[in-house]
Amino acid sequence: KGISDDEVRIGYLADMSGTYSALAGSGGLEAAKMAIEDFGGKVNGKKITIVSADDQNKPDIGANKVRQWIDVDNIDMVAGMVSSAVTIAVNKVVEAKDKISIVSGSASSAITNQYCTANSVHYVYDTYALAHGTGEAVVQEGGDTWFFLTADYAFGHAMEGDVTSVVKASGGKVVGGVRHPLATNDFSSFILQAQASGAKIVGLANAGADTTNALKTAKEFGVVQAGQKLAGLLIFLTDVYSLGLETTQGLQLTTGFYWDRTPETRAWAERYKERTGAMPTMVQAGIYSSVNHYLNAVKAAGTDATEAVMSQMKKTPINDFFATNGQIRDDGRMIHDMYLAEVKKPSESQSEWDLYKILRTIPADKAFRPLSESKCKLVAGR
Amino acid sequence: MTTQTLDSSAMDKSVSKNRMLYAVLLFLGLVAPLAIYPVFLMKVLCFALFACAFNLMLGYGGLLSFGHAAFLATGGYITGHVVMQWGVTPEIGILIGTLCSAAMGFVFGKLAIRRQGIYFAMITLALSQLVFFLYVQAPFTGGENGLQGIPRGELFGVISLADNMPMYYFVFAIFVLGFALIHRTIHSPFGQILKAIRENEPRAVSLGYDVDKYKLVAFVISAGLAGLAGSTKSLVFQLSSLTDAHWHMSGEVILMTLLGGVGTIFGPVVGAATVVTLQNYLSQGPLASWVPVILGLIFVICVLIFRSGIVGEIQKFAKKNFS
Amino acid sequence: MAELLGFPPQVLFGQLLIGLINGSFYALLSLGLAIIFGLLNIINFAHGAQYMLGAFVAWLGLKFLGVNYWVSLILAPLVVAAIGIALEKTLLRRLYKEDHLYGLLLTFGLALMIEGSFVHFFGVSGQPYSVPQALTGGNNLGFMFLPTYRAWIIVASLVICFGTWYMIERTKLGAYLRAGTENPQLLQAFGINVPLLITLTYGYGVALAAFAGVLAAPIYSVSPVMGSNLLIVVFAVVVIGGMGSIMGAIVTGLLMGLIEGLTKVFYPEASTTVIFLVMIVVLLVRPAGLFGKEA
Amino acid sequence: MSDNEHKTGVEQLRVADLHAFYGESHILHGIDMKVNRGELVTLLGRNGSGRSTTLKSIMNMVGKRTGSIMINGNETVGMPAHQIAHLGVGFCPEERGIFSSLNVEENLMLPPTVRSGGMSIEEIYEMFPNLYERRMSQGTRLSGGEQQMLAMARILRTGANLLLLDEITEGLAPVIVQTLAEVLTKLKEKGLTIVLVEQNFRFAAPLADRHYLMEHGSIVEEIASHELEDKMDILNTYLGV
Amino acid sequence: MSQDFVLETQSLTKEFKGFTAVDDVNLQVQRGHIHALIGPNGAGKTTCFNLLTKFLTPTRGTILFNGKDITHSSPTDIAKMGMVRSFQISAVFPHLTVMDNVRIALQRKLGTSFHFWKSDKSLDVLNDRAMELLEEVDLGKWADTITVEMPYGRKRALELATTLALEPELMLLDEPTQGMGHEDVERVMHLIKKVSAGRTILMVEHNLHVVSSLSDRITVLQRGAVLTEGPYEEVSQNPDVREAYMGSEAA
Ligand SMILES: Nc1ncnc2c1ncn2[C@@H]1O[C@H](COP(=O)(O)OP(=O)(O)OP(=O)(O)O)[C@@H](O)[C@H]1O
Ligand SMILES: Nc1ncnc2c1ncn2[C@@H]1O[C@H](COP(=O)(O)OP(=O)(O)OP(=O)(O)O)[C@@H](O)[C@H]1O
Ligand SMILES: [Mg+2]
Ligand SMILES: [Mg+2]
Repeated sequence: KGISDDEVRIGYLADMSGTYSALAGSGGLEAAKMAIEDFGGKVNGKKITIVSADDQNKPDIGANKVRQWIDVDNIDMVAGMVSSAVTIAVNKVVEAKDKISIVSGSASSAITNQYCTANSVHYVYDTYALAHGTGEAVVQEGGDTWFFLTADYAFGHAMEGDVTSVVKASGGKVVGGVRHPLATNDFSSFILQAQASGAKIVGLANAGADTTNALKTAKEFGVVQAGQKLAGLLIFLTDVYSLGLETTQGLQLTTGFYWDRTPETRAWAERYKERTGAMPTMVQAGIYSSVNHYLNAVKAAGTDATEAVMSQMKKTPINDFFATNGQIRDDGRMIHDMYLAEVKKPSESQSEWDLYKILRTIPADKAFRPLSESKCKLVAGR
Repeated sequence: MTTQTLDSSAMDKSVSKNRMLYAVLLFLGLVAPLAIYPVFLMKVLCFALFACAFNLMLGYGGLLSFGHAAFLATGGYITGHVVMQWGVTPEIGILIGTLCSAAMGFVFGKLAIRRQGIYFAMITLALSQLVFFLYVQAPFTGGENGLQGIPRGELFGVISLADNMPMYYFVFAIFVLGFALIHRTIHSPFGQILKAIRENEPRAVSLGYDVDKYKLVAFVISAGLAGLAGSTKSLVFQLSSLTDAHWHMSGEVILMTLLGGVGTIFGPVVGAATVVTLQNYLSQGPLASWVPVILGLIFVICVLIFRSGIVGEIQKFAKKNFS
Repeated sequence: MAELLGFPPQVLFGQLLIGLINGSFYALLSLGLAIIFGLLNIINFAHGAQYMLGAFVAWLGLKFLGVNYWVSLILAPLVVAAIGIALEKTLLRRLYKEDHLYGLLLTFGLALMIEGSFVHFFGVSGQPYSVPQALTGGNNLGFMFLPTYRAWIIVASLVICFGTWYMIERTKLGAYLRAGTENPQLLQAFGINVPLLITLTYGYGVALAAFAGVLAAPIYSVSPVMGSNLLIVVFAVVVIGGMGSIMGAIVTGLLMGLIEGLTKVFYPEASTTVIFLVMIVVLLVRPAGLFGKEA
Repeated sequence: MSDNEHKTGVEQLRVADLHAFYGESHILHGIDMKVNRGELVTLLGRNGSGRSTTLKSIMNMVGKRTGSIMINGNETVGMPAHQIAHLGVGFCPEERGIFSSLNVEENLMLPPTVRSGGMSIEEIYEMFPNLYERRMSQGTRLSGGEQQMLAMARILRTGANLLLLDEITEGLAPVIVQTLAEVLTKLKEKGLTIVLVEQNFRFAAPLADRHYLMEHGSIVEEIASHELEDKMDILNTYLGV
Repeated sequence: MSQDFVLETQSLTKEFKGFTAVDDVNLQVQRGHIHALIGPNGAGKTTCFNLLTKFLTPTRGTILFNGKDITHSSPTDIAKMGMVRSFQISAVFPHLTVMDNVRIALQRKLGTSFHFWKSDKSLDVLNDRAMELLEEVDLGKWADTITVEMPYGRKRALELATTLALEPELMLLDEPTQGMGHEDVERVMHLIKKVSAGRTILMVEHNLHVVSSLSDRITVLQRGAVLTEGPYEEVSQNPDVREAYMGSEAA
């Protein structure tokens, strides 16, 4: 028992330079470091260290890195993780080596569903939550026929699937869709197909640069003028910031965190902005919160042994600027309140980062897939 | 006559010298995992085999294939698939993967060998890109996700490879076999004709050799061995992904071969070890995001001033100074 | 007519038109490759990187110096050509006597370096570049909405392509180029400054790539990797066309764009691979390519 | 340098201590020769004795060269290759160098005019009717002999007054060889200076004013035309005529 | 009757875009002869050669080798049947030794050329035969030389030895003395004479000296068609030939 080799070692894995680098990337690393500093740099008198690596959104690079971290560098916990494909691969390694991973960046709800492991926590959000937040809101406003532009890998598929069931459940219809490779730069022919489909809503089951490119092309081809609406299913603060309010105004989106929601969020976000020059995305905020929660668990359990820490994390509720009464379920899903937000009009925005207004709160128990529907091997049959 | 006897005894000497060298290397290979992280060593071996296979084409066939990634990936995916879905033992999985790569090599070869030089390079590149896109979409590859959690399984159904040590010796054995096959091919009647074709193709035709067939056989051997490397690699890392199929991988194997020394038997091994070590080392440090730039720079330097590669330069140096 | 071959005409024509736009890029890039290959006997693997540089010069110019699109359209190709010329004079030049494959490998290395450093500084996610004011908006063609800017791309690249063709096939300068392609040493012995000719040709080919890059900037976001994947497709186009003729490069480029567009209508899954499939068929039927001279 | 009587005494080409290299290999070992305006001089020698290399060195088409080459009073050793032609030099290479991507007429028109007074295209077609007949076909589609004619013809157009001709009778039918002999005689009458590399001694002998005999990259003998009879045995040992 | 002819063409024709380079040529090469093909420039000699060796496809007509129709066979097959071409530019494997050059040619008959799993020591059985061939063309003492290092004339000799290794029935020589000095011409003539024993040779040649002293029979082409045919004495007296080809030189 106790702290293995007298150090708590955290590995931060994320896309540091690619399509998804803005939403976690170096900002996420900074957030993790903030958490460690705020914790005092030590837990139970033992040093906390952090190393980081760029997975380039490639499962093999991520998994190999983590394998080496665990085999050679004795890493105890892996944080960050963006691309769902990388996450699933890494979680396999983490499970086989019996260490811990806390996923903040990935979206696929499959991570705690068919791919769930006892060694992983999915912390911030997932496609189920996004689908139920944004999808439901859009259908309720009359957007009952959908066409999907889907990123062709784990995340896109999960997103499309989750939204499809929401749309169908609310009486809508999916009339078609196309799957595009990750990091596509020419969306014109896809947009053309979306236009030809006659659907009321063009759902963007993609993220990062793919979403921004699709939005741009849609604008060029006059999709909105022609009477169709776009639904960005996974949009981060940084996307809105870089596209500008002109292009994005009125978009509805679901988020797990917005900096300008409460005094606590504002206080933390300002500190973060001072260090990085930008306001945090929900992922970056979640990374801080998750690292903090992990360190608390290590401290309470008095060891960094996997099983003890996992059970400590699961039995302690999370209460910080990020989540109120957050709770890690047996399948690894951390459930907390989510928020439906709308992008402000340029005229409504007061300052550079004043981008969203929160429409409503989606309570934790509604936001995430109930265990009763889960295919996770850890909870099935319950 | 005297000159001839002299010659042959000199040859015997160099052969026995070579024997010594091989024995030493074999020994080093056997003890290496005691000192170095075995997964890293296995990676080096896989890439070394890959580069040797590639070198058979470029160094001995005079054909620059810019599509060898396709074979590496095919071996990996097929092995991963059959091991996971059919539950076969690792050696059978590797065999099937290798054969599939060789078959793909046959198809590539049939198409590309009709053109020479730069065209050959471009056609193989384009074909491998086609394969890349097929693998992006094909259901059995898992697309962008790749195949994850491939079990290493039990060798012949008895020896578990889950631990790194037994896996290492398995990989080492495969490497030695592959390397021996390449060595033999180069020094075989077939290798002689290959050399002749590289020297003067029209003349070989006029002597009645069907050069396309020879090139094709060489290409199939090369593709098969590249597949063998990929198959083995997928078991080592328990994963196969699109990275292996991407054309950057084809470029990397060229770099390894060029850096080590094109047309030398050990060049590709040295080149692969250097590149893999470099990547591993750099990806930890502050230069991580400069890795592609550094690889590019090495490329440029090799092409401009270092064309015979590390081993080639050493051989030149040795020739100059010791003979 | 409500349907055409079982598809609504707007889909068919729309995709064809989009195909033509992509084809314009293929044509510009394969033309540049063909010209460079002609005289230097080098497959310029850095072509994709130079295309990207064109776009980046435009973007950087706008961001830091306030240089507008129209100026960039002229300036960026010049700047990139100047970089290209420097590379030719310092590096490529040393390889003319070696196997042509070394040229391919050198430019491959250069491409890695250029792209790698841009990734380091700018990341792979794209930078936005807006459509110039004069070319915003679009026309409803009835079967589709055609953004003005995309129409401009077609016009601009056709003009450049055919202008280049005329220059090479119909003028004395072109005769020098073709002669230099075959036997530079002899051409020089006839009194023509071949090293200069080579340098300028490389510069021109590179400028074509950069020009395409500037054209692309407003519609595809400006990203360090925008050229590398495109380049492989262009290679396939080049194999299909055969390296023999300038016209071949242009026509094949446009044709492949259209074929790709059609595929998106009939069997979208194959749209990324169709050009490679065409390449295979062409190789089987005419190994020298559609316009290539018989070997 | 032997002091032979030269035609006009105006020096057109003077080569002094010329060394030439292809990469590592040293091919020419100190060539000295001098050609006066209006003279026709041949370079004779075995295969590989360095005759073509001498012509190529004058055109700066070898790897490296040292020594001195004066053309019309200009030192050209430091000159880039493309400037040499403009001193009025025309070169017809051994391998003909017809451009296949140009048609016959484009081939003919390719070399830039370097002096006034070249032949007009009509005159050329008159001299080589074969070329006129096939003027629109691709250069290398011509037969071997036709290509040889084209290679010769195109430098006549440029107005060069110093012609370096390498094995121009190679592969030509005997009738054409006779025509060429007539052409060379005419050019000589017009005052052009010609350096001729030939295997065909029977072709060269009656045309030449002087002969240089080469062996292993050096000039071993200089023979004026009137001395030929006397020195036949020397020629025999070197050439096996 | 046709068995007397090793090679026969019937109405062989080659057209290039409206231009007839070879026009209805009926050529018969008798076994054991040295047969020369001459004619003015552009007469179609090289084209004819290219047709025979399948570097070009005939527009019309048939080619018979030993009475067998080979009009549609591949160059490799033709070589295997025993009809071998020598190249105008010297065709050797430059970076192999002289001995290896010949061994490559001999190796084919061994039938192990695809055996990539065998050691190359298995080829040593060919050494004696290779040496024999080299001696035949006076290259015995050059056997271990790297081929590039040999003088031009020797390379031609080596090429001949390599060709002989295939034991060809019919050898096609394209201007075998082009670009050679007198000494080498004599040497090559001598060699051709020597190796012609027991085989048939068809050659294109401009050097009348060579043609007159070697050939048993001559075919003169003009403008793609056969002008006349016969032994040298006969052909050289033909006024048409003198006008179109030899000029006043033939004596
Ligand atoms: N490009 C080259 N690289 C290396 N060596 C060369 C090259 N060209 C010629 N040589 C060598 O230079 C020497 C002289 O060659 P050159 O062509 O000048 O001879 P030549 O007298 O013209 O004979 P030929 O009758 O063959 O034309 C020869 O030994 C030849 O092998
Ligand atoms: N590929 C081709 N396309 C068009 N015309 C051709 C082609 N090849 C040859 N010719 C023409 O056919 C004619 C015969 O050419 P060929 O090369 O057979 O002549 P040749 O008898 O060998 O002459 P030489 O003695 O000059 O080499 C020439 O007029 C030539 O221009
Ligand atoms: Mg010569
Ligand atoms: Mg000919």
